[in-house]
Amino acid sequence: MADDIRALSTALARDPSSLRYVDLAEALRRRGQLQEAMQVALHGLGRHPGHADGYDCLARIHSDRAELSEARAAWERVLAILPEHLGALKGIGFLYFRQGDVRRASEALEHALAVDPADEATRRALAAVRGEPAPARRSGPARTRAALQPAPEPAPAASVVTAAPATPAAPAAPVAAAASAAPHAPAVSAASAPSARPPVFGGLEGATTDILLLDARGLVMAGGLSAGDGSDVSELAAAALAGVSGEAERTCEYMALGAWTAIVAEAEHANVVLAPASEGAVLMVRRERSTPVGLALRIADRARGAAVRWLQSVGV
Amino acid sequence: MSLVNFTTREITCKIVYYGPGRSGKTSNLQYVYGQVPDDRRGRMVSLATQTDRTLFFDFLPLDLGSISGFTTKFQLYTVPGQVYYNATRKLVLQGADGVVFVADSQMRQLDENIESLQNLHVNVLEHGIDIRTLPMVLQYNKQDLPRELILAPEELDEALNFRALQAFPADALHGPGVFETLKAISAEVLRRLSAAAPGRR
Amino acid sequence: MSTTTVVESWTEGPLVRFVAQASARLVVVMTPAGQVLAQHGFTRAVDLMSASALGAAIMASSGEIAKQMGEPSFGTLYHAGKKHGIHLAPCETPRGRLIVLTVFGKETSIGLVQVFFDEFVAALKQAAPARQQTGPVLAADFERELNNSLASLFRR
Amino acid sequence: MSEQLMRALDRLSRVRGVRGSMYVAAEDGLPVAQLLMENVNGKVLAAFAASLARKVSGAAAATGGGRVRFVQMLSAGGVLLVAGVGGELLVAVVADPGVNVGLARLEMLRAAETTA
Repeated sequence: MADDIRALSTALARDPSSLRYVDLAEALRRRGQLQEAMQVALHGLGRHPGHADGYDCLARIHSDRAELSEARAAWERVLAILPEHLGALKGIGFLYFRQGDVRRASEALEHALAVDPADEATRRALAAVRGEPAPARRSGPARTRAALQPAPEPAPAASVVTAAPATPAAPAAPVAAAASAAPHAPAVSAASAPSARPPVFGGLEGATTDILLLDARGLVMAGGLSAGDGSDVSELAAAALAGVSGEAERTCEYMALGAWTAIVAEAEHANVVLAPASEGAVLMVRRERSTPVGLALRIADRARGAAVRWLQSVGV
Repeated sequence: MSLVNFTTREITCKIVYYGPGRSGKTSNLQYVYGQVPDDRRGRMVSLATQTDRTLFFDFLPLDLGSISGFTTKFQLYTVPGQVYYNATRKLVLQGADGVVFVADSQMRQLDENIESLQNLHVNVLEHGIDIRTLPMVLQYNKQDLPRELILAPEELDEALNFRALQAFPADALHGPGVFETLKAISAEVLRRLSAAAPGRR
Repeated sequence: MSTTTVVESWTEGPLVRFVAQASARLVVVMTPAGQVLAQHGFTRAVDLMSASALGAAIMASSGEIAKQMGEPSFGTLYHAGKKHGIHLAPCETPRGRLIVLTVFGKETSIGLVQVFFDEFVAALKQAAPARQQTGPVLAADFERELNNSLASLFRR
Repeated sequence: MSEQLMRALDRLSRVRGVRGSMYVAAEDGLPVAQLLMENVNGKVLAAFAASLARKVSGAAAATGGGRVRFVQMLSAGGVLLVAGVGGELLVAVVADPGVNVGLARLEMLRAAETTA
């Protein structure tokens, strides 16, 4: 990939007005060189202020940097230029999803699907957003593409640089996959594979299928979450859960409620408990609807204890 | 009160085109809009009824470029001329740095001109401003019409210009006089910000 | 792209904070005459100059209706659209009365905007310096430059 | 309608430890009807209850839990409860830390049904 970048840089140096700046910025982004990617994209856009693909690329860089409102602005700009731009529609869909706005996420993805009904990644993302069983994900193109990505150097679980939208390595993270579908295959993080995560919750029921530890940016640190069909949906869930703890903190501050200790969501199929671990990390425990909330809270407390001990042991 | 930004060295001034209904205030702005290069003007906003009369105001932002090292911007407004729109007229006048009074040169419009000018005085006073301190120029529009229908500039001076303000004959629809009027009011307004201003605060 | 323009620097801190807290798309602080004093956010949302002229006009006209009805003032105006909402409200500062236009999308709500707007107003009040006296701004011979500017404006 | 809402809020306020209860317009985050103790800021409660409920229900849906109906946030200084999540009107309650959440929850679900 370094060769790629070298070749692209050379080509761009030869013809600075070339639109290939997008390819270079994208290559840098995939390598996690977000600062450099940003510079290339902005420079290119300076020369081509009406270039939709340039803004699309810029949006993905912002998204990787967790600058979500900037990402939204860039994608909206794309849509102002090309209202049917597939990448931007998916990107906007992802941002809505991340904010917890399932309805608008669906709308954006439906729009994307109307533009390109053959886009499998969008179809699966839409199914996931609606909470439907995902269609034929085992052989989906996103998975194939992700599998073709060379794995980067292994990173410690707690310092994964990849931000949420760019983590479709797990086959069941369809929204993320959709948000950055081909030709923009995103960076792949070793820690995103369920088997590579540290066994923090050993001894607790559902240690790798119903308990998740994520950091403040929405990246998975430990544990795992499975969908009904057994596929891993940790990345997607973590991205969506990240916004909650900030909102909880703010709510407590403005309502003078002190520090929050737990959030319980009683949903159709499950009770979901969230609890702050340490240093902005958040723990999530999912239990069947039939599990009493009080018991779910107890389990979450035990899992939280395990998470805090583990975080201390790895010095986070 | 002109808005002066010392950090970015920018001046913004508000100029209101005043006058009786159908005297050609909007035509002045439209002509300016049509003449000025794209990058020197903003979007022109017209709140007009279907009968082409201004309902609330027209608005045209202009970039005059650099003057004494300050980027100078003018916001041109018109008011609705019809008598019954006085409330909105008064609102648009709020915060004006200068006024262009556009008179209709037609003989039969003389009373309307006088009435509108008096109305201007009353409205300015209601904003707590002494009209003698407000930069102002006159424009005698529609001077292109046949002689027998209109009053000559001297006659209009006699009827309207008792403060001996600068006055310009004009044909706003086709351009003559529009530029001169804008230039004169610009100079009047900016003079108040300059070292040459007598009795500055 | 997010942009900031600040005519008077004391507005910047409170303004940037308000935009972030309320997740607003764009906030414009203007004078009652419709001149932009400061703005922060995504300017693509509206045409800034005309939006502030129109915002000031809305405030002025609704204030006038209030006066005719014997109401002291209507205070805040709020319009909800399909994709965007606007919140338009006055703010009294030692620097005089200002008007604030907030454009926001569906990622936030009018309730949140109002909560943070109250804080914003308090912060502006605290930050505002008293009205200052200014010296001459332009050189005495500004007219020559003005003539050149206008000539180029009219391509003469 | 509003009398009915107030009756429901009145029942809620009788649960020991409840400091304030209200109906909130979910999309706008504005109070529709409220019964609050003096030190509870209704605007703040409405805005944050709606916002938190929206964020939590989006996140919970992503975990495969399906539609969220009831949200509780526990904290050192009190409890925030939201029912009717997903509908146009939410029922929000702020209460002391020791409140009987089970009891408050039942009354809130009843209150939410009032508007359904």
